[in-house]
Amino acid sequence: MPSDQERILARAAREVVAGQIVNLGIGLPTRLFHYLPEDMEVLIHSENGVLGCQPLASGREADLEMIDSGGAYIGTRPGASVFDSALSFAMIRRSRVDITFMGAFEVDQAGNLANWKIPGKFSPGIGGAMELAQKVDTLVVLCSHNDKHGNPKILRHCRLPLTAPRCVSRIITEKAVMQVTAAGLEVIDIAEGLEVAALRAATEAELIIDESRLGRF
Amino acid sequence: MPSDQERILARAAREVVAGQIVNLGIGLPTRLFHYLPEDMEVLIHSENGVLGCQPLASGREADLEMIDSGGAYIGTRPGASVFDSALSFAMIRRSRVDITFMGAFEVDQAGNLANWKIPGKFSPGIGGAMELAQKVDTLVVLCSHNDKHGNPKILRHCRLPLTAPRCVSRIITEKAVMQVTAAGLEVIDIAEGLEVAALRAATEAELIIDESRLGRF
Amino acid sequence: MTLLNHKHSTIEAAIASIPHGAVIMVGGFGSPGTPFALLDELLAQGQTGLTLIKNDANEPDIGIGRLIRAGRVDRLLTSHIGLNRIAIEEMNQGRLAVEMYPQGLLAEKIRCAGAGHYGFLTDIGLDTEIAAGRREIECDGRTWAIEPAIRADIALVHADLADAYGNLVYRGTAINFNPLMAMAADRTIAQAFEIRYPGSLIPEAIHTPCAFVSQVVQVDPVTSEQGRRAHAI
Amino acid sequence: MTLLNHKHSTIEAAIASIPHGAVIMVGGFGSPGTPFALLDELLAQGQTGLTLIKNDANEPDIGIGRLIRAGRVDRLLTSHIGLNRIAIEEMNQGRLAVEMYPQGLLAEKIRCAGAGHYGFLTDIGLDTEIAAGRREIECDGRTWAIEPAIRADIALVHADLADAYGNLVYRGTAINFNPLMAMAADRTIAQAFEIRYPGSLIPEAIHTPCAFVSQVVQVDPVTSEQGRRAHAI
Repeated sequence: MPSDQERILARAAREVVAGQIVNLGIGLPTRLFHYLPEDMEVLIHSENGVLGCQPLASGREADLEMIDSGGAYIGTRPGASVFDSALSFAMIRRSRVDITFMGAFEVDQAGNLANWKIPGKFSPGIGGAMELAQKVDTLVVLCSHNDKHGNPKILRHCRLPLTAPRCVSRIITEKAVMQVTAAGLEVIDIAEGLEVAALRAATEAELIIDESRLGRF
Repeated sequence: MPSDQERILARAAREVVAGQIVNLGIGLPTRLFHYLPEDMEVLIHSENGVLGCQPLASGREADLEMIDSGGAYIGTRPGASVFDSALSFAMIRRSRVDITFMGAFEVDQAGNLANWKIPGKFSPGIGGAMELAQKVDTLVVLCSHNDKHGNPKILRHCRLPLTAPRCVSRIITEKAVMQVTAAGLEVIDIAEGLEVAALRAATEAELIIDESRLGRF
Repeated sequence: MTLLNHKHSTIEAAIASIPHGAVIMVGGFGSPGTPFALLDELLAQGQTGLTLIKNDANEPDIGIGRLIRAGRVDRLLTSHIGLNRIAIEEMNQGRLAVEMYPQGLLAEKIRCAGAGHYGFLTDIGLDTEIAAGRREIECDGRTWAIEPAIRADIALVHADLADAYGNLVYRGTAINFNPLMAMAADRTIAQAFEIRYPGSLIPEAIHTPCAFVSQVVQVDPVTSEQGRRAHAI
Repeated sequence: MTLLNHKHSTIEAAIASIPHGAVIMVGGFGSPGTPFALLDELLAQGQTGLTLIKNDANEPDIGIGRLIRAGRVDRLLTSHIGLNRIAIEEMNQGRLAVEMYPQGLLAEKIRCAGAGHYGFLTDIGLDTEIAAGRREIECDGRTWAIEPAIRADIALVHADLADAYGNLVYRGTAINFNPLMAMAADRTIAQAFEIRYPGSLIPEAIHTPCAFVSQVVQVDPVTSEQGRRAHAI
């Protein structure tokens, strides 16, 4: 039985198409690159200035000048390039990154995302999240369905300061895969063994569910 | 007996200090680098993207991808770098080029310069001249004292569209070396054998001349 | 999105994707960095009504000079066309609309599009003729001109080396506008003297990361314009 | 003007030129590219009342973390300080004024100063909290925020290689803000693991041309912070 995080990451890996340029946010998303097939031709972008990250081979000595945006030592694959921070964000603002995966404190049914600040509690700075959220065509949120107190994170309307409005394409939690559509939040896949009623109960957002088309993961 | 141009270039070479970054405008100024001591530690900037030009050694095959802004094939000296056009002009706008030499159609006693356009006759575009004129601390004009019809080029007020206002530090012609000062155009050096009266007659601008301090060249 | 493994292209296919009336950036300062082979193919294919953005107009018989001479170019955004008497003549006759920019501003306007911004605020040219027609704004007690970014549908660039993913390395003064334009167009077609396997280029030495390149075309130095000129010297 | 042949400096002399109250850019994203040796010398010399501009606050016991901890820093312009609990504490206690910028805007504001412009116009963050306090302007029917450039008195940067003229080559993800900052400060002091003779670096591979570098200081990889950490792994 996979853990919740493993379930999220395994499902998220299926969002990546060979040939894409992929950005992985700090935290859970960074671990996604261990879930992609080793021979898959994708280039992982890290906003600190590298295109073509790969996990550091085990037993290999770390190159101290090669880290990802989360601070982990990384390797690079053939075809990698390194560059300055202005060029790195030009790549983001010009939408040359095809897909980005990010964590969330809150996400809502309109695709609004809040993942950088909890006023009075947590405000370390937004880092690169705002430009990624605003400019990358496909933003996939990877997060737990509820916070550690059991409160829903998938909301009708975000309450925290936004990272960017209407930026989320898809949300993957341990309970469901949800697509942001013009009509609202449509459930694509539901976790193995989970009832639709239980999913609705754990969610504040209105969910559009067509049980005849629902996948399992 | 040197030609007028040789006289201008030989005198101009004395303006360059070892250790400087020097830009040479299209035309007469480009030839200045043949007049600098070979072992002089200066870096010639050319705005098409090179710092550290030197004349192509005679008999040496030209590298087709190494030209200066005038289109001549060049070599580079140890310590040279090449870069894109945005960086090249950043260097100019940040005043990292210490001195630039330019031609002129007209220059006036306030240091205004016109060297890019003769309305109705000549308007090929300003190229890199405007930013060089506006941002390089020391701009030395190298030009003939009069045009081919004998009309003065050193004026009270420029009549042609300006390259930049109040940008010229010094003017070197075959007849004189003139410094732009708050008080006006001060003659530093006068050509060998030329009378002060003859210089004044060939010049429209008011000239400040202290004969006791006048150099010859 | 252009998939990594679909970038290596024939020159015919790469240029065939350019429609009539396209807005095209062309790398190069004089000859170095000018994508001569791509331009000759564009001439051969016959696209017309083009807007070109290039530092200069080349000379009449090479590069964009040929396209201008053949009447394919309606509009040229440039910095200096002094080496092309035909382009000056076409401009003076009103057959070629020419917009002139100071060279550094042209570079920066292109760079600004490549960085994904609307424009920038500068003091260049404030008290000169080029100030006419520019919008100005007061900030911190001083006047600044607004310079909007310049983008394009297509960029045609010349690199020395590429890899199959489209990473590019330029050489000498052939760098010039190429890396700026590669970032500022919706699609970038690069010609290179050599296309290597991914992993053959030093990551730190790559001037244009492959994310900005749509297609790469190998051109032969000997049959290219540069090559012909090399043999003529 | 800094003469070409007077750039090689001792670390003591280079840092002694920094006055109290200086506005200092510091390269680095996390540890890579952070000029640890220069920062440790700054700590040792005791300059105070500093304004620092750096992507992050390092960790509490290294780099600018040490300067913050020692109370030398009045103000920090940054993008993210999540790895430095002391910096967050100092900020929350009101002892350290912190201005936070989205990372790409911080990079671009620094780059804009390095390019010699006043600022740029962007759509980043228009509908978010960071829009508060920014001046906005309408251009071509849309709203844009004015982002003024950020400059500094001094930039402290870390390079892998330098030459005696001050040309710099960076390595890996240690590039980050370094080349941008080297252009945006009035004076730039670079540390490098190796300083070579002019002519030893490939002209196309130089990231920061020497025109932007005032002083170069050789640091020993083994005794530098990076080196110490390398041995600890």
